[in-house]
Amino acid sequence: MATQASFTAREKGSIWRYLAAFSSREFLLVLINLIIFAALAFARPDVFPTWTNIKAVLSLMSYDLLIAIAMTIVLIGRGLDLSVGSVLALSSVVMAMLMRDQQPIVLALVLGLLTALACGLINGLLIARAGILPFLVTLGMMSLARGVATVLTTGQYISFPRADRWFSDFGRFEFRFQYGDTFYGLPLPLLITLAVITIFALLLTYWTPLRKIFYVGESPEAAHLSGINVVRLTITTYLLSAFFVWMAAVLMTSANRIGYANYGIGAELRALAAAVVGGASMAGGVGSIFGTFLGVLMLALIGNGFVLLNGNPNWQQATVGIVLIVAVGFDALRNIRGRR
Amino acid sequence: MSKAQRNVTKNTTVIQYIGLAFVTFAVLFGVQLGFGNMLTPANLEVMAMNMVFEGILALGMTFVILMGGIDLSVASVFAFAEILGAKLMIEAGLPIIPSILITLIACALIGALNGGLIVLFRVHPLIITMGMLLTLRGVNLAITDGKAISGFTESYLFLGQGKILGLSVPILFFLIAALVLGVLLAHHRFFRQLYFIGGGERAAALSGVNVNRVKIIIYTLSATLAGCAGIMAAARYGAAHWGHGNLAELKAIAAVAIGGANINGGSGTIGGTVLGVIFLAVIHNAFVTSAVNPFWYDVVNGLMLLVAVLLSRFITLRNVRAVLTLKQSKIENIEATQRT
Amino acid sequence: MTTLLQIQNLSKSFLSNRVLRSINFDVRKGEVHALIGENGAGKSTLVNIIAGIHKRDEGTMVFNGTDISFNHPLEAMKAGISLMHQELSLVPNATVAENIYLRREKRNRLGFNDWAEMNREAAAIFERIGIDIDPKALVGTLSVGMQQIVELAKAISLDAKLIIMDEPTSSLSEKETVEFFKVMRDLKARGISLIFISHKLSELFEISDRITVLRDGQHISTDDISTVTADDIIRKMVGRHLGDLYPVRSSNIGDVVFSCRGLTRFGAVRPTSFDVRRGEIVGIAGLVGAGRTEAMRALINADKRTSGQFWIEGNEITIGDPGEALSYGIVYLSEDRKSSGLFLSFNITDNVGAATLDRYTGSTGMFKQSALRDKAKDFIGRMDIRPPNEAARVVTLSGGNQQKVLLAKALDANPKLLIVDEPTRGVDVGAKSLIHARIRELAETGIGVIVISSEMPEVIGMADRILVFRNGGISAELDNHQGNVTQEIVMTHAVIH
Amino acid sequence: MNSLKRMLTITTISLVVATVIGSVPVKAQDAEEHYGMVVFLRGSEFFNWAYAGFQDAAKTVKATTELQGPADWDASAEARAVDQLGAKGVKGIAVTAGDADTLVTSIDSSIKAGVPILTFDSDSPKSKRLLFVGTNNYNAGFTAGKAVGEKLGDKARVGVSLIPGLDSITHRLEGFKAGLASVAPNAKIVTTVNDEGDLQKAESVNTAMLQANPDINVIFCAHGNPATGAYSATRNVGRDQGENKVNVLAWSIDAPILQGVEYGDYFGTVAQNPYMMGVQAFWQLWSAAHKTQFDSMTNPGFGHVPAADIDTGVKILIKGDPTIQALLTPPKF
Repeated sequence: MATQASFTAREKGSIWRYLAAFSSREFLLVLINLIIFAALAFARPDVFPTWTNIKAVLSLMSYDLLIAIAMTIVLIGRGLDLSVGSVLALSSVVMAMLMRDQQPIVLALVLGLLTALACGLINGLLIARAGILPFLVTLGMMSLARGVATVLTTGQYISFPRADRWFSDFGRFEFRFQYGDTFYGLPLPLLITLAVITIFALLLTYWTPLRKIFYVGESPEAAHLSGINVVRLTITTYLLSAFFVWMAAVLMTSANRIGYANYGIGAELRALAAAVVGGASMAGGVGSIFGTFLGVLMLALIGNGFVLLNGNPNWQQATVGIVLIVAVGFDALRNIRGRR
Repeated sequence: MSKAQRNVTKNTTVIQYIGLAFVTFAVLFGVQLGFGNMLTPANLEVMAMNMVFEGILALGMTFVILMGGIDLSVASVFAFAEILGAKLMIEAGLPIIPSILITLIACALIGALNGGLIVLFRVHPLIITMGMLLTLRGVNLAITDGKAISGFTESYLFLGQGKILGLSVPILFFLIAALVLGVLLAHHRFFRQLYFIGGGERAAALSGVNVNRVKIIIYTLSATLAGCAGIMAAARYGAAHWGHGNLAELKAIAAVAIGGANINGGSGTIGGTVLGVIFLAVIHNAFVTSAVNPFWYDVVNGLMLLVAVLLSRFITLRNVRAVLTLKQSKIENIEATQRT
Repeated sequence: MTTLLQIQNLSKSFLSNRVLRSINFDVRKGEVHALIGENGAGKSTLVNIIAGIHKRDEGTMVFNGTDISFNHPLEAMKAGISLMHQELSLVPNATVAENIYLRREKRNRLGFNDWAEMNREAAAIFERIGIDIDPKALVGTLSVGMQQIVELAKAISLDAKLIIMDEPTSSLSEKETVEFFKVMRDLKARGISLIFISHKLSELFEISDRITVLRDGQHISTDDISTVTADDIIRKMVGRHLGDLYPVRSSNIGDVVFSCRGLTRFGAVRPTSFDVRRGEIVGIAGLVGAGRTEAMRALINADKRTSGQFWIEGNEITIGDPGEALSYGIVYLSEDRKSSGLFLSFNITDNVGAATLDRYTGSTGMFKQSALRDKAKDFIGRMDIRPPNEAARVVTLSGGNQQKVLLAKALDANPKLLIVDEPTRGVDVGAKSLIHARIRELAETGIGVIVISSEMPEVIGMADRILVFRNGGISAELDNHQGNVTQEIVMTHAVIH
Repeated sequence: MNSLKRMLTITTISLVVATVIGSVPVKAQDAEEHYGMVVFLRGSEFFNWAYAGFQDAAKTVKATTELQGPADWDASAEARAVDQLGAKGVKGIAVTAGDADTLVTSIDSSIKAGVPILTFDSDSPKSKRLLFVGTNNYNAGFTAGKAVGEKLGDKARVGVSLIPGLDSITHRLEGFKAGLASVAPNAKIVTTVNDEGDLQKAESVNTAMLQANPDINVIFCAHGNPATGAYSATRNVGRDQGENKVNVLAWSIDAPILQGVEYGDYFGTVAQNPYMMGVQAFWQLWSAAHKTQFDSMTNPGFGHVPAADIDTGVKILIKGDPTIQALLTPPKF
């Protein structure tokens, strides 16, 4: 499990530390991303490397990134959360409806968060307490949350024209600055996403309570005997997942200025593909935020490449499936080699 | 173990079926009383046609789940069969029989590929079949460029719209397939092994069951059945479209779970799945007949899945309790006989 | 009485340790041949070789007059040798007849299974052995006793000439055992030979014709049952050379550091009470299934216990879960290192810190990586764990090194009571004595130690006091300060009479 | 004993489920005059307007209505909904064909069964439906092309955001080309991109399009979904204001688009009239369902309906048009 080895191997002053880092999955993903980036820059030098295109790719992938991080946390704890897409829609619908009725924005955001956390808690309790397979519980929740969202809105777009402007602008706000003769805009949501994720990545590595999730995922029985509260931590992973799903819901609702019951359709499949490509595995105990970021970036670059090279966009949907199978195959062969 | 106790565990599955049948009839008659025109022959026919293709997928899914696996790719194999059949017959002008054969062989190969990857990579079947689902959906979209293909010959349309002995062809196929597969599962040597594999792969391997070979064959069977459903669906609608069968895999899994099969494998019957399919058909039709806000369908679907899963969990916990009581009595009476 | 199976100087070793050393063993036609020996004496390996699960290294095996060498259990079955595993390999959701005829179904013309025929045959077998079982019933609905008989019927249906039974009566009630013996006698009468492995001496004397004792992988004796007494058997079973030197016993035993009263767990542990003194090693002996591990897991509430009161250093404490036990300094190292002891794909540092993560956490909750790393380095030196490299994953370490990592993890939690379950299982001889020395050192520092072991010499060699477990509870408490407890005494209390 | 308990738990759970379905507030259903409308992408605002029209028209004659159909693109689910409504014995069905060919069989069997059925908004020309009520896509495209031509004249360089392969959209594009050429002969359509009907996708593909073709000065959205994405694309490339602003001609009347027109983000939107489609659809069904002295010549056995399709026309809404405020409050039903 290279990621785990590499990050704890970063002790000072020993040669094999570099070897461990080089063989790690993250390095491989950085390499692949660079190759794709170079290929696209070479193919469309006029368009691809421009800041506007890069900014568009990054800010557009922030939703998928937040959901992929949510999936990664649950995967590290040897779980699975197929309900991320539907809970995103439910949370966005709740917030939009409250804002439409002129409730204070903060109250709407808090209730949106509570809705997501409630779904996460139900998932966590049924999985950790009742011991039901995560795949089944979250599959049921996926259908349930989507159904409630559509019942609440009868499927309509929920716009909030009379809500305070700051919320519907914040999703599109950019720090404009000039460098040389060209304008550069740094979208606020992108900064927020990157900031929150970096903080969380540090916490996951250096904050003890979160660090224990690795132990629960690696071997629940050994963790139980080492005094780690496996049930509480498993529930926490589903609550954390709900938190990141809520964040994606806030950004999406603000950027599009509408809450919609069909947000996030298929998001869980993309998130799982990105997380697995990024090194997480359903066997638990392994996975890294940086790895998942690289996975999401790779899928986003491939998507952007399709558009720029006027490739038949229909094939782009196929690539996500192919990338997932290749990543899993690569992972399996590496484990088989490692284990023998 | 007392006689009563013996009957109970034996009949748990039977009780589950009676409960399910009871609910189905309760809904059927409830809606008939409330809104009328539910039990008309035309409505029954339409109700059946509404779930027949998901039902055929559920038959294949039963074998896969029994074995402790899962097959998400059936929905896009279903659409792929529609499209390949249409392309061969309409664009390539092949006669009906060869194009159907080629399509079924192609589907079988996809199933074999699924099984092969699962066995080779030793990875959770959910990931492999999800990858196949995404890849194939992209391929379906790409090779038809999003457009439907139509213009089937009259005789081919009979496969979907024609009636034999008063029953439309797909329903007849579903009933015959359910009967044949039910008998095979109950009596044929090869299929009885599924219970052993579902019960415990290692123990099965020890007593001479070739687990890998069985897995590949079962995934091939599941994909071939999806192919048959696809061929008949193209005839039924007179058009092949990449969008057909969307989310059919989730309905098939729900039917198998509600039919009482244990999602971890080891228990479940074709009869149970048929009851699950009928139940979902009745519930869906009840929504239309009672003109209840159709959005409630997803909510009920999700709820039913969670209820079915909690039920099977409740049964397993009850059995564990029974074993403990047995052991306790053994300890006590051995202690009574010891002299030192 | 003609000989059915003749084995001459058969040997077998796994990796570096020799499990069977030139065994001679024979079974006559229509004979019940008992096989007995301590845990780890080589009984299971011998029968696994006979049943074709393992292959032998050297030695000859002649069965029914022909030389045999199987490389799959199926071949042994075809030759007429059936092995009844200790845990049954039946499928609860399949019918009795199906379980019997798995992979050998009788077919009618159409290739479908001919159930009527199979049910008839199964019913005939049950009738012949005088037991009423409905072939169409689901196996899951039968009692454990009935399931044993179905396993037997499966062997009979294979028209087996030799049936090997590994602890068949361990989970049978008194009444069921009587019925089981009736069936065995009937088989014997029809010329089928039975190898019967059991620790219940009373049963052996009741049913077997000859009895072979194995010890330390060597064949000690084969006698007619009428010519030996229970004490002879026990004496032959034990007396294993004490072999490796055990560290000298403790001189300064302090006062009671931990005591437990009325510990029970429904279905697994009888009311159990004991004390552990500072600096003392309490050895827990007992045969497989005597409930030793279950008792300890109930103590730290890893498995929910039914009742129990505990005191640490004199004041009463409540133990809600393993975490709470750790907070009071009660550390349990599990029996199965691989699944519930170590985090296999983590490296040594992370394994050592697993139970004490909170101690390496700063006030703000930030994890002090370097502190843990230094501690791990210090342990690697002290316990001389030799990893290929510092970032090596624990799965790549040898059994001995893995056990040292576990001990380091326990030490890091500075325990008041250390419970070590099977400290040297799967550890090569060299590392064994080092681990024993570490455990004794730990005790010397003034903590209480409980050592659970299935190897009699290890318990007697290490322990200052020995609790013998039988049938889910303590059957005897032996003082071993002078190391004068003999293996015979322990075995007498361990065996169910 | 506990088998009894088992039975009880199962029956209680099932009764709860049955009551949930039964008790949900259900509109009283007058058996004779009940009409059904079937849509795809159920819940999108456009189809909610259509159903509102359909229902309001029905209320005037005390008829009841019902909305069915899938929440996604699966046209086969629409076909099944049509069959179920037919079997249920509704007096008339209005359906918008997500995919023209998939609906043919169900529409024809509905006509054969004597249930009046017509298509609205998206037609299924090969089927035997009574008639098509909706925007004539070619005319709508023509009106839009003419509007762009009038605003930018010959220097118009157009980028089109659409979903390939949908008949209705292809006809709109042809109409647009003709309309543009009619007023600005050497204006050019530079390229088209596929937004897959998704907001996020629309933003990324339009951003890439604008960068790949800097000469584009107007984006024509050929259907309701991509407008917000197209406008964000113009902001991404910094051409959302100022002199080289890229004009966005949106489609349909979703609330955010109407707001955008008011704020000046979009220079206009092609407003179809879904509400009128619903109203007209109901009346044609009503007339077909209530035969008079003479049967319809073209559809024997049904009441009279016009032979030609009904074109509900389009209007280009630009900033300040009073209908925008009216349309801003979503329909109640």
